[in-house]
Parts: sequence; structure tokens; C-alpha cells
Amino acid sequence: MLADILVLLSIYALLGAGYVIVYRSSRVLNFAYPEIFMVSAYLGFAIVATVQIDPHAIFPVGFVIGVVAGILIYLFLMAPMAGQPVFAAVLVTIGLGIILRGLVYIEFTGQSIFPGSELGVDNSTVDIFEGLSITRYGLVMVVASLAIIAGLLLFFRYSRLGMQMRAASFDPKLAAYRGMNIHLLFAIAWGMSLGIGAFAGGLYGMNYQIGIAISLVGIKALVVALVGGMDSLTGLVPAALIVAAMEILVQRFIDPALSEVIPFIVLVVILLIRPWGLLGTKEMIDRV
Amino acid sequence: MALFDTPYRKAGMALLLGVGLILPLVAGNQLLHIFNLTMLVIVGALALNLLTGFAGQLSLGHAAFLGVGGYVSHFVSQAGIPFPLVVLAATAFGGALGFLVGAPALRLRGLYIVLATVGFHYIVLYLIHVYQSSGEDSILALTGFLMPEADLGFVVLDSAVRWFYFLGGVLILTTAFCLNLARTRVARAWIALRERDITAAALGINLAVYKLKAFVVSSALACMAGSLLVYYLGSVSAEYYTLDLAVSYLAMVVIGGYGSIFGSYLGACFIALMPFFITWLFEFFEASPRTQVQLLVPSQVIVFGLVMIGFLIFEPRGLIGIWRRIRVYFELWPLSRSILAVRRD
Amino acid sequence: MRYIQSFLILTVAVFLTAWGSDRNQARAADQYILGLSGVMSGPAGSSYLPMVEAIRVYFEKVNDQGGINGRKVKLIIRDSANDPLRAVADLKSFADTDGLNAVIFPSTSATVGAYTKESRRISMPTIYVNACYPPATPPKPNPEFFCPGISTLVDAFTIVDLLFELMKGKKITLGFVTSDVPGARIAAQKLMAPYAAKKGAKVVGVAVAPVPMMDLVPITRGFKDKGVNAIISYTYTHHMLATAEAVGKLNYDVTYLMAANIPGALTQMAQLKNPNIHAMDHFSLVSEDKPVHKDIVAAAKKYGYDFPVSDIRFGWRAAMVTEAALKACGWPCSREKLVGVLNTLKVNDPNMVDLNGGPVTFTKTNHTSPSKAYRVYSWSTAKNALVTSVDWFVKQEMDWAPRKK
Amino acid sequence: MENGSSGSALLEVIGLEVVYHRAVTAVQGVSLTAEERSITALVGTNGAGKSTTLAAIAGFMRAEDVRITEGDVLFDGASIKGRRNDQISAMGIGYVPEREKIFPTLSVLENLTACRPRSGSDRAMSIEQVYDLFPRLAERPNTIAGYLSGGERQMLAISMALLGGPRLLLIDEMTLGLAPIVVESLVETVTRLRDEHNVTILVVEQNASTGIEMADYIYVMENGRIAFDGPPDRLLQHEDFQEFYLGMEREGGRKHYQDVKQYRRKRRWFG
Repeated sequence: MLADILVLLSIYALLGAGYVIVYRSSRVLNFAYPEIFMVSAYLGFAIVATVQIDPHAIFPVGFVIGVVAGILIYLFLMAPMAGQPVFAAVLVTIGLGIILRGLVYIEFTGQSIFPGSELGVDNSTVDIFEGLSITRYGLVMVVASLAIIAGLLLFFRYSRLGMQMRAASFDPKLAAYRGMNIHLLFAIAWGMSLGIGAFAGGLYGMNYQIGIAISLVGIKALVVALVGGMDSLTGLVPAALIVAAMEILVQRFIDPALSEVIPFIVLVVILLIRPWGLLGTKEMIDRV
Repeated sequence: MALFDTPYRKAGMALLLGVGLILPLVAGNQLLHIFNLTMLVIVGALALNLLTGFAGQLSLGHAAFLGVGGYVSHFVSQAGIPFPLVVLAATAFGGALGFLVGAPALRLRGLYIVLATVGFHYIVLYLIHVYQSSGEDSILALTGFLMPEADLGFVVLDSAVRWFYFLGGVLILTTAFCLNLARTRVARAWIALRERDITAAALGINLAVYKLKAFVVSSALACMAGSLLVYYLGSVSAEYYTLDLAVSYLAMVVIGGYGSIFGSYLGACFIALMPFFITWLFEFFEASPRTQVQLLVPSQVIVFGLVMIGFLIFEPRGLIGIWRRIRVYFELWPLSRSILAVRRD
Repeated sequence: MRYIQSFLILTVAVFLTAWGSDRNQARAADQYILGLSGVMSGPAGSSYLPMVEAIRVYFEKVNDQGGINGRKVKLIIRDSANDPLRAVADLKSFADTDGLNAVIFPSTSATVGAYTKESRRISMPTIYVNACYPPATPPKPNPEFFCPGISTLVDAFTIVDLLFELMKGKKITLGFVTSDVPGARIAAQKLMAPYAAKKGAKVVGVAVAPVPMMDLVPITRGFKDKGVNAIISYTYTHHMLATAEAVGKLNYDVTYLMAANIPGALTQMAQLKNPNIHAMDHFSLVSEDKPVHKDIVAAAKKYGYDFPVSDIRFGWRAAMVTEAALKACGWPCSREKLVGVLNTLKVNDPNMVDLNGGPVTFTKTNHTSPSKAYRVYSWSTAKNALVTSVDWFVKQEMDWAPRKK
Repeated sequence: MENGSSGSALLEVIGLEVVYHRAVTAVQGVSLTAEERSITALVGTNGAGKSTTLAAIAGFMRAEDVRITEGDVLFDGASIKGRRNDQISAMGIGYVPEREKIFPTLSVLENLTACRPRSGSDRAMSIEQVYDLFPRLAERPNTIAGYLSGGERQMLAISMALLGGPRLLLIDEMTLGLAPIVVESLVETVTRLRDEHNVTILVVEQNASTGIEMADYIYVMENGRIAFDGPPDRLLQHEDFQEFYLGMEREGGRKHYQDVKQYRRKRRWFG
């Protein structure tokens, strides 16, 4: 059971990071992220299935597609929304999510696919120690998400580009005066976020199954991002732990049907007590 | 009645009522159903327009309110209470629920309210599922609960024609209510709240009270719409109330045009009729059954998304913005060069 | 001036759109016309789209082979997207189409209530393509509503019987996996569990998975820790398949029995190659190469059926029944005449018996088949193919007298 | 509007007109030049269009609803009108805005690192050089910029601009709200910048006397137009400038406020 929590925690943390990067850079909650997560699972699988390359290529391929898609989405959809009120931009992301779901219907007619068995990939469980038996892709998921989150923390804290992105997110006008090409910075942010989403999509698909409904995992990850504080990467891991642990425990001991609602109950409770989340900066709220 | 002050408006309104009266006699079965369906959807859109259009509180909880309206109506109607009272009970319950949801939401602003409403949506959905499968006679509820006939005492609403007149009446009442509401101080406070809530607070508008009023009125109307919908359908089942339903209502308000009553009309008709229009388009071009099956479904979804984004980027004022521009063009016809400031209706 | 003009133009616009979609019905006099309103989009779409495609492929085959009674069959396809309002709209537009003989309705339980309320009023003959909801469930069995299968609740009891067949003699500690959808949840909690307990199984519990839950490993692991040696799942496709995956992943020695009548189950069993996984099915396997199976495989290839071939059978049976009814009804075939024909219809040609394991007739009271033959398929590692572990197990339809409240 | 001192003009603004929201004209027919290695001051009351002129030179954001409708801005002879802000900044124009001038959520060192240009251009200053210009910053590199005092914020803002090695530094309201000793040290630093690092400076000043003291050339703006300009000594003799900008009494003793009101109507300036 610990393994289930660990894997779920890493998915939520990974996707939460995707939300945080976009929110910190362009002040927009990317409501298309769940669909991007789902589409990249399908896309990665389709590429690997048609091009017959080694199934593990689904991760790098997914990441590259995600980055390119992120940059394009920013330039064509988000940049023109620069002057508009914030939630007009959010509505654009909702519209984008709907289009992505439509595209999946054309190609895959919403069938749920089991890439593990379809591509003949061995995803059996591996026993690390007595209590913990985790599937191979689950293990990859946990390791990858910790690595990516640590990498992001270092990037934003110490690299020059990271600092510029933090600066641009707070005050784009001043950043532009200081010679930072804010469109480039925001495009990179969206690229990174969608790259991570696509990577997580591929991993999730290989570990469980690919289907239209997996986009709900993306919505629950939004809850995790908010609980951790919409603009803090450090708050992600504890928040993901809380939500994942509660969900699995309720699923096991109380009533699985309730487990699906848990993240949203946590969301409403956190919104009431600490809307700025565990580690988010308080005045961020007024900026919204 | 300042609403119909000019002679034109009086004549126009009379003409409209006339069309409304003779239409059901002329129209075919499906046409009437589409009109009824559109009117039901417009009432729902007007409800959301008060909250999102006027008060600027973006909400994805609308489907949940419709669901609550439906299930409360079922629960109350089981006790044999007549149809009009059931709808009133659902509306009152909706208002109370709006208060319950609104009160905590006062602490939040902007995007955080959207998240709170998404949370509210999934919690209500869970409760509805539990309610539907827990009743001791739930064994009979495989296809959802059956609703009794909607009888108004003097007439039973069983045929589409009767429903058409009834819904027409309801729509006119709701529109009148919204139009009058729009001219009161409450709506002006809402608009200030939408435009710049910090300055609104500075101007002495008690944010909390007006935000709460927006939630209460909007959810009361939404539950009424939900209740009417369930009576019209004759059965209520949990699978109908999805987040996509909430998004489509939000799209109606956005595409229609913020804070414009008539904009909600345009948005609601646009979204409600689009699937029928696309189906008709496929049949018009005699698409082979195979392409119909494979392209019909995704095209509806994609067109919906594209239209939503298109309006947001190119015409943020929505259909009403376009409408006003056309109307102003005609009104100033010979002199209508591009006008800097469009007269706000 | 402002409001009223815009109001008028709006009404005209709505009128035109609706009138357009109302007016363009095919006027061809010499064709049978069938309305097909199915759930093709939304989460539920993935289960019903294969049925809609099956019906489409069948009638394209029929038209190529000269149609019925020498007349072509025209299909009007509509997507109700699991929205009762649109299902009723589709029905009404079919009703307005003169010359339309019947409606084939592959749709979810959510839309059946609203649909049958309307179809009773305009007495439109309807062939329901899905597990049949027991006649006692409201709406009462409408005279014009036919379901070529057996009621779902008989399925529920049968799957428990078949499990006892499979595990003859062994002590059964049983767990159920179902979805948080009213139909499936009620069947599991209120019917299957007590029935299994009565038959002597030790029922450990009924796990209700929420619809969007993808990962059934925690629930399956819960059963494994409790020493459950048999699991039954009769619910949403992706939950049944996810449980099968979980059983494989945890390499859990259990007898897992799921229902294969909803698309995707058999294909996944062939991929998993796990002897512990069994599937209850209403139909014979396409790989048995009887004439009806050859027909299916050929048509699927010729008319582009994108789904796994085994998913075609559910829709195929409904189409066969519809064709038989139209053939018996002759020309011209009014809706009342067709309802009469369906009441007394008996489809027992060899193809149907091979596919369905028995003829299709409709009982007077609840318009489902009086009896149904079931099979259980399992994976035999020896033959490296699906094999029949329980052959045609016949179960009688129950008379669902509605319980007085 | 000739400009007395020698040397070619680094910055030339000709007949500038700026319109906000397609309706409000903030600045009209403004022409000014800034000589190489000189300090030019732009003096004027609130709403005279000083900040708008500076912002026009530094470039407007696309999202802001404001446009340069007339005139041109030449930098080193080439027109920079309508260029993107970061391109203008990369060409060597540093702009320190009036209010939001630092990133309050980042630490001082992070603020500086974020503004260091990628390519080590020849003129680019290193952080050490900036520290010696503003020793106070060197003492507290890791404090969050939001907690700095007004003076320290201005120092940080100027040093962030200097990192890019600008040839022209535009500073909006440099001494606004700062204590006199701080103003003293800032003026002294700015003069050092001009002499040692040959940076041309165009500064907007509320306080006319500091402007006079610091600048080689002064422009006085009123209602979006340049009312008068000249080197400091010529301005000092101009009795209207003395009266309304330096507050020196005329022989007739302290003015009654009505007289000031009449001044508005007489508009003697526009000769």
C-alpha cells in the first residue's frame, strides 16, 4: 500500500510542478493541462506503436513533443491574451482542453488502451523490501518525479534563467525594461510545463492504462498544486503526500467511491483556511 | 413600464408574442422540442450570467446546481406535492445552497473561486450518486428515478405544445426579473465588483453582501432551471450532470457576452443548437454513415472548443459585442464609419 | 427598437436552424429507414461506439447483398452524447421523418428513462442494444420497446452461478468489484452478494470504484490480503479490464470472472494470457469460424470496422433481429405493423443460433428473451488460445413482478 | 532648441506626441536632445508628461494601450520608435521606472544576477563594480529586496540598469521621497557615472533645485510641452523659473495664491 501512495504522490507532484511553473510565469491556471496529460499518453503510445521503436522511447519522445507544444500554445494562444483579464486567458485554456479531447476522439475513439500488455512490456512488480512491492514503471515514476522536482528547485533558485523567469512572472514590464525577452521566458516556462506533463502522461499510460478519463488525474494534481501554494515548488511534495495518502487510505479502509472526492474535500478545506496554500506567498493572492 | 417605452418596442413585443403563440401550431414535433430545449437552456444561462456575467465570479459549479435542483425536485415530489410547489421548493433550496456555497467563497477571489466551484461540483456529484443508489427501492432505479407528470392543477403538461407555452411564460418572467434586476443598485454593485473589486470596496460597496447576493440569486435560478429540466425529461439520473455541462454553460455566458441579458440568449441558443446544426450539416452533405460516425462526434467537440477560443481572442465582448456593432451600423447607416466608442446598450 | 428587433431576428435564426434539421429527412419512398441514436461521445461513448459501428457495418453488408425484400436500408445516425435531452430530440426528429420504420437505440441507462417516456407516447418501435434493464424497472415495459437479450439482473445471478460452475467443489471466499454507477452498484450490492452468500460463498465485500478511477491495484491488493480466492466484476469496461490488469500485475492466484459482453474484454484476455482470468459471454467466439463468424470477419474488413472484431457481436445480434423483423414485416411496413411482427418474432436461423447460442424471441410481458445461453471463456496456456471452460449454460428469464411499496 | 555644449547628440527626440487609450494626448510636440557624457534634467510639475516622455524613449509594452502617434526618437542617429523594450535595452538604454523598479520577491543578489546580460559586452559592468558604486548594497546581498529602504531600492534599481552597460541611463523621479543625505550621495554617484564611466544620463526631477545643481542642461515641461530649456545658469536668471520652480520671493514679498492663479491665465511662457 505504501507503494501505491508513493507512485500516486510522484504523479501528483510531477503534474503539480507543471501547474506551478505556468502559474508562476504567466499567472494563468492551465486548465488544459489534464487534457494535455491525457493526449500525450495517447500520442506517445501511438508513436511508439507505429514507429515500432523500443517502448521506453515513449518518455523522451513525449517530453520533446510536450516542449514544442508548450511553446506553440504560448505563442499562438496565450501571447494574444496579454492585455485581457486573467480569467479570459483561463477560459482559453479550458477551450483548448476541449479541442484536445475532440482530437483524441478522431484518432482513438476514446478506447482505453493497455500499453503495458499491448506492446508486450514487462511491468511486473519488483519487491524492494518486505513491505514495498512496486511495479517497474512505478519505480521509474517515483525516481523521475523526485529528480525533476529537485532539478526545478535548483533551476529556479540558482540559475540565471530561473531568476529571470521568477522576475518576469512578478513584473513583466520591469523585466522587459531590464532587457529580458519576456515572451521567450514565458514560452520556455510553458514548454517546460507541458514537457513534464507529456513525460508524466507517457509514464502513467505505461503503468496503468490510457483512456479519456485519466484527465481527472490532472484535475486532482491541480488540487495538489493549490494545496502546496500555487507559486511554490517546495510546497508540492508535502501537499502531494497529504492528498495521495488520504486518497489511498480512504480507498483501502473506508469506501473507494469516497476516495475520488477526497482531493476536492481537501481543496475546499484548504481554500477556506489557507487559500495561499502551505508555502505559497500570501500576497500572491491579491495579485490574482 | 420603462422597459417598453418607445412605440417600436411595444409593436415589436406584440409581434413577438404573436409569433410565440402561433408557432407551436405550425411547428413539427422535433422543432418544438428544440425550442423547449433552447428555452430551458436559456433560463440556465441567465442564472449563470448573473453570477459570472454581472458579478464576475467565474463558476464551474453550475452543473452541480442543476443536479441539486433535479434531485431535490424528485425528493420533494415523492411526497405528492404538486408541481409548482416542487419547483418553488427547489428554487428556495437552491438559494439556501447558494448562501452556503457563497459564504465561504467570500474569502476567495478570482481563480480561487473557480477551483472552489470545481470542488463543490465533485462533492455534489458524489452525494447524488450515493442518493440515487441508496434508496431501498433503488433496485427499481437502474435507469434513474421517474418524475411524476408536471400538472399545474388546471392543465397537465404532457404535450410539447403545452410545455412550449409554459416554458415561454417562465422564460419571459425570468427575463423580466433579470432585466429589472439589471437596472437596480444591486446589479451596478455587481458590475463594479466585476470590473475592479478593490476599487469597488474602496467606493464603499460592501463586497461580501453583494457577492453573496450574486451566489444566492444565481443558484436559486439554476435550481429552478434544473427542476424544470427534470420535469420536462420525466426522469433524473446522475450521469447527466458532468463538468462538461458546467463548461458549456460557462461558454454560453462568455460567448454571449459578459453581463448582457440578451447576450446570454445568443450564447445559449448558439451552444444549444450547435450539435443539431452540425448533425444537419452532415446530413445535408449526405455524408456516408461511416464518416458520420467517425467525424460527427469529434467535430462537435472541436468546433465547440474552437468557437470558445475564437471569441475569447478576437471578440472578447462576445456575440453581444458583434450584435451591437451590427445594430449601431444599421442605426447610423449612411454615416456609419468605424466608430471609436460603441454606444453601450 | 433595440431589444425587439434583435429578439425577432434571433427567433427567426432559431426557427431556421431547427426547421432545417427537421425538413431534410430523406424523402426516398422505396427504402426502409432506420433511426440510430447512440451514445458516441463522452466517457460512456467508448462502450457504445463499437455497437453503433457494428450496426452500420451490418446494414452496409445487407445493402450490398440487395437489401431487405429487394429494398435498400437507409441509416440516420445521431449522437446523443449521453444527454437525455438530445436522445429525446433524436427520437422526435425520427418520429417526424415519414417512412421511418424503427429506431435502434444503443444507449446508456441515463437516457432510457427519458427516451421510453417519449417513445411510448408516439409508439415508435425500438430495438434496445445494451444489457436489458429488467422489465420491472420503471419505465414499465413499453409495448413498443424490445431488448434482444435477457435482463441484466439475470446476468448478475448467472455470473455467480457460472463462478460456482468454474470452482466446483472448492470453498469460495468471494470479493466483488463494481463501479459507482447506480445500475452496477445496485446489482453487486443488493443482488449478487446476497445471492452468492445464499449459495454458500463467503462474501468478503463489494468494492465500489468511482468511474474515473483508473488504478484498481489497491482494491485488488486489499482482496489479496484478505485471502479472497474468487473475484466477480460485472460493470464498466475499464474497471473490469483494470482489475484483470491488477490481477496480472500482482500475480495473484485467484479465479477472476468478468463479463465480456461489453467491448474490449476478450481482446485484453488474449493479451494478458493469464489462466486465472475468465469471462462470461453471451456469444460464441469469432474464432470458431462458423458461417456467421466468417460473415462477421469479412464484413469487418470490407466496411472498415476499427474496433477489435469480437466487439462487433453485440451490435451484430441487434442488427440481425432488426433485419429479420423488417423481412417479416414486408413492404410497406408501418410502425404498428412492425410492433406486431416484433411481438411474435422468432429468429432461429442457424446464424443466430451459432452466434447467440439460441434463438431470439420476445416474451409478452417484458419483451426480453425467455431464456439465454451463456458461455465462460478462459485462457489455456496449453493451446495458447481462448477456450470454452463452461459451454452453453442456459438460464431462464425471471418474472420481475414489481414489488409493492 | 539648440543645445549649447559640444559633442554629437546621443539621444534626439523630435516632435514627440504620445496618446493613451486612443483618446488622451499626454505629450505633444516635445523635442529634446541629450549630449554624450552629460546629465540632462527634465523638470516639471505633476502630470506635465515627464514620465511619459521617458517611457516613450524606453519603449511601450504592446499590452499597454498607449502609442507614439507623432515624432521620432533617435538613439545614436538610428530611430528606436516602436521597438520592443528588451531590444531597446539591449541597444544600451537603461531605464529606471518611477514606482515598480525592483523585483521585491527576489534577494538583492538575485535581482542583480537576473539583470546581468548574457553576452559579456565590453561596457557591461560586473557586480563588483556596482558594489563599489553603491557600498550599501554590498553589505546585504541576501536580503529580500522587498525589505530595502527607499534609498537602497533606488540604488539597487540603478545598479540593475548599469549591469547592462548602458550608454544612456534614463532615471524617473530619482530623488522622490528620499532623505537629503541620500539624495546627496545619489547625485554624487550619478556625477561619478558621467565622469568615470562616461554614461549619458537623462533624469526626471520633481525637485527643480536638485535638477539645477546636478544637470548640465535642463528642460522644463508643462502640460505635455517643453516650456523652456537651457543650461543651469541661464535658467537661474529667468525670474519666472525662480518664482515658480525655486520659490524665491520677488521684491513684492510673498505672493498671494490668487496671483499664482492669474499666472496660469497669463501664460507668459508661450512667447
